[in-house]
Amino acid sequence: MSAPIEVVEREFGELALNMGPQHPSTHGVLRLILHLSGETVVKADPSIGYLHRGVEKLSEHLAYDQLAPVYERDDYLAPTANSHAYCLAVEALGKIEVPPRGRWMRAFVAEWQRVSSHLVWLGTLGLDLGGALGGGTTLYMHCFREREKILDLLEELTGTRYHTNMNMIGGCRYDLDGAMAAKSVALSAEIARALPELHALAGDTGIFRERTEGVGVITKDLALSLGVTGPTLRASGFPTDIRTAAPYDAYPELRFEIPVRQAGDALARYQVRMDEIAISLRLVDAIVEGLPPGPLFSRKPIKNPKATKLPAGETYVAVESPRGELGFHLVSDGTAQPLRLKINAPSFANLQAVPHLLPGGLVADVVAILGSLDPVMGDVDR
Amino acid sequence: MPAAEVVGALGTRFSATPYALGVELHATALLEAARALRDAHGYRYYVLASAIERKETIEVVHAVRHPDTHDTIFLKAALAKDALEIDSLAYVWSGAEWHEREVFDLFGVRFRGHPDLRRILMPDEYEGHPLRKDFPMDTPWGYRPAKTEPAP
Amino acid sequence: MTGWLGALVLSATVLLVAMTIVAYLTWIERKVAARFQNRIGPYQVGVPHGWLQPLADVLKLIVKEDITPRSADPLLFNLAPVMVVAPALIGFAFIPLAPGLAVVDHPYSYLFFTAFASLTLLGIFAAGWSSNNKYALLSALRMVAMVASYEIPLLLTLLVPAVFAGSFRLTDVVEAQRGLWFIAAPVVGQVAFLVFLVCALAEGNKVPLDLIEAESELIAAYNVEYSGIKFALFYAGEYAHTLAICALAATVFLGGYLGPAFLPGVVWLLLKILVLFLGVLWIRWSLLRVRIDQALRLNWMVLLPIALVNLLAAAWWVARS
Amino acid sequence: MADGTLPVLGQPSKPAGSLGLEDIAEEVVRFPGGGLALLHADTLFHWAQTSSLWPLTFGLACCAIEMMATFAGRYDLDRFGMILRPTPRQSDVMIIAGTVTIKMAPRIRTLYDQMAHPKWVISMGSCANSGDHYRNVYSVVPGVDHVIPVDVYVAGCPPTPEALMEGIFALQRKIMAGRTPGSADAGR
Repeated sequence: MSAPIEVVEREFGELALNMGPQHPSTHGVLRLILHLSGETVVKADPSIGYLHRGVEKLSEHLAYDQLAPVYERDDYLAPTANSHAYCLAVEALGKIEVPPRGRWMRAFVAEWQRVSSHLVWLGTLGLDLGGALGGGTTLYMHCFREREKILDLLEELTGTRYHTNMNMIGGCRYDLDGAMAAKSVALSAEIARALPELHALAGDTGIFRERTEGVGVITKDLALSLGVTGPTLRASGFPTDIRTAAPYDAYPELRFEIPVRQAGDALARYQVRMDEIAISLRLVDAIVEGLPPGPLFSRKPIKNPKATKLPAGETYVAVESPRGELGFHLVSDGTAQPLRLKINAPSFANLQAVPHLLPGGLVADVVAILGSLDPVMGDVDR
Repeated sequence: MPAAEVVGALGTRFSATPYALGVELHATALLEAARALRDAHGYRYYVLASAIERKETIEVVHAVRHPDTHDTIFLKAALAKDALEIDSLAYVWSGAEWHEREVFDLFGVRFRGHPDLRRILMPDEYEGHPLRKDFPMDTPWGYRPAKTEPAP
Repeated sequence: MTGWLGALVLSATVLLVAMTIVAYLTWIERKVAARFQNRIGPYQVGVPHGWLQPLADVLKLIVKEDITPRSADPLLFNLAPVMVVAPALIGFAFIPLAPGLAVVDHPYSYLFFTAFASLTLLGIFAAGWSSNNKYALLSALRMVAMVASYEIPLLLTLLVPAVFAGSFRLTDVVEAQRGLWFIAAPVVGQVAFLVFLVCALAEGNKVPLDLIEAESELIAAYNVEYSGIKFALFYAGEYAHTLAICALAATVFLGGYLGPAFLPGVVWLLLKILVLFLGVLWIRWSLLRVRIDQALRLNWMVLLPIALVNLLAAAWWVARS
Repeated sequence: MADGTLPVLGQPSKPAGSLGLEDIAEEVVRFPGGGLALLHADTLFHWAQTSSLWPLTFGLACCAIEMMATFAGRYDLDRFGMILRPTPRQSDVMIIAGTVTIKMAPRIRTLYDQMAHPKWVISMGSCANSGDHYRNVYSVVPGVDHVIPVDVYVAGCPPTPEALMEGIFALQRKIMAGRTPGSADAGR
């Protein structure tokens, strides 16, 4: 709606429709240039970068200890995943040990944020499929009702609602006490009880299945070649999860299953994510139960952050964020600042599938596909 | 993480030198090495493309992965700063398309044979390549005013 | 009070009541939707439960700037809101309020009502076309496809009460329900009502068939370029249209003003309209939207055959008895 | 108004020295309930604008998630008559929720120009206020007030829903006080 719409390609009888950057269902500031023939999409050209904040340049100007909170603003639905991956990268390069309790607490917050992120995804998918003046809003409100409870727990634990600033190099900041652990257990049971209700509003309805079944199919070959990650990859039949493929932190000691679907369509992505919510809730309980005693961190940020130096070298460390593989490619030249830091964003990889998926579908499928891919523009544009 | 035998095979065939994450090879060998990696060794999953600016050179990095064994291998090719052109891998892994556009946008590396080499993150009419070390962080452009306070 | 003066007073009363009801339907809808969504809804504007909210909305929209885009067709653009709201309000003139009492009691009032109810959609098309906006255009094209298909089963089912009553005069249709409301007619009545309800959702632009105003796809659809008072007219027109369709359904299926004598007929009519409106809200705020091809398939493959067979069954039933 | 800004509805104009309507009104207001009868037109319209602030569905970054949370069940801005409108033509207030980049800034300007008067802007969060820690980055506009006039600034990264609601109340006070849209004085 925002940018002037002028191009009409008359010779092909196509209508060039500019969707975004301000559009109710582009999940932020994504812009899609759709070429329509009637209502059928013949070509889709996503235009990104409307939220490019130059984080990679910024990281070359800040010291290592200052950087973790900066990355939390990238993927703003699951902020700790970003700082988690960053801290792991720095710890790998600097050979810094993290005490067991610190590692488990990181996983604790990460799993809660996975649930909260998936709830936002489900709510916005509802808005995409149902519109703001319909059942979609009802689904969205119910999802956010559950999410608020998680945010309350995180606020009690860390002081902020979701930019928790939980992770720091060498451990994490905030500890779980007995009362909060009991709250976490009660909350996971409560949300597990609410899941069937959300499912009844979304995936259980015939209209939802009609809208998503066979829509936006990512074949196995396309999934590999594009490098889509996370639930999107698992919905295409690959049981790939960084938490089991390259386990980090507490995950080697935790047992959990990886949900996989073979269909690769929007419905499969929905089912994978819904299963993941349930699995994450069980994981949180397992973490609370098995939380080892001991210190939270092995080192504290020092007064002069510029004094922290890493040995020269190069590393790549990834974590499984709610959207998929979130990797940090860190190159150090031995100074107090990174020489180069590349964030491999899962939403960027998943969004690449959009031009391959949209042609042939209707305008209504565009929003269904986008909603099922769950892109976060802060993650795409960095 | 890289599988030793794959690194060895690449090393003998393309005179590549192994390093911590994968292999360093010559820019002219990149495309052939990528094809061999995908077809002969089964590295069909694309991970990322990036670039690292050193003193004299800019190194273009691609990371690919074996979908079953989860081995990740990094392909690194150094380019002189006055000849920033390298073969595109967008037809080997279609995932490379946007990543290479990003490297072009932020570093100015041109990819030969890329299907659609445009800026991706910055506006189309933007001047300069922001992630280069000689590009000041607070460069004014468009609605961004000139610097009024010192950078941190 | 005879002749034109009586008609004037009556129509003015009906118009005022209808407009007030339309304004408060928005408030009812927001409160009901809020209940579905575990929230409170309008609360702070006007002391008990935000009852002044419609007034504030209307006043604000009146003083808001009224934009006509430079590239729009000014005549159609300015005419469209009136084309939406006027036919919907004219429709109320045909609704029987008491035995023998309607603002216009024409022998073909039933046909007139349906004609005017459909005219509203012409205004929507005018708005979508004249805005010179691609989203509005897509919405207008969707509207043509939807209306061209959903009008057919709608009219076919609306013929069922007329066949039962043997008249196109709405007062006759109501009077014919003294013994048995038409919705209670075995099978035929219920099927007709259900088909009518689905078609009315499409005509009245409500989820799951609100493809004309698919907010998550087409932004605000046909009224995307409208601001201020003209948007208020669209807003009012949408609810007036819904109200008119509910009033028609109450009249031809639920016995209109008929009811136990302890309440006046008009109150019964309003109660039935309210119940129907709440039913529509219940559907609207719990379902997701279908796609346009699915909506059209539903119409041509399901609703149209059912409506045809149902009409024949109704005719056969009437001819037999 | 004289400096080329937008006119505000219902500004009373009174010739100097004469007994204007306002003086009579003040007399009447002393009677109990008299104020209601003599409610000024501008007060009425300001009340209407205050009570039905429709924001544009428009989020940029992290703050947009908090904005969505504010519209959701627990905080429920519908209580104050605020419903989201997806098109700028029908919205009264634009909540800039997130970092403004140089690529997005012209679009924000266009959206602002497309809104109908009277229109208001709430700058939500440190990024929109000043650029926050991205202030010196090449692609970030250091504050949305470089692009469009802002009425209310809400601090925080991101502001909690309560902070956003306080910002909205500040805007309501500003509207009730009859301030010009775009003037950055808080309506206290």
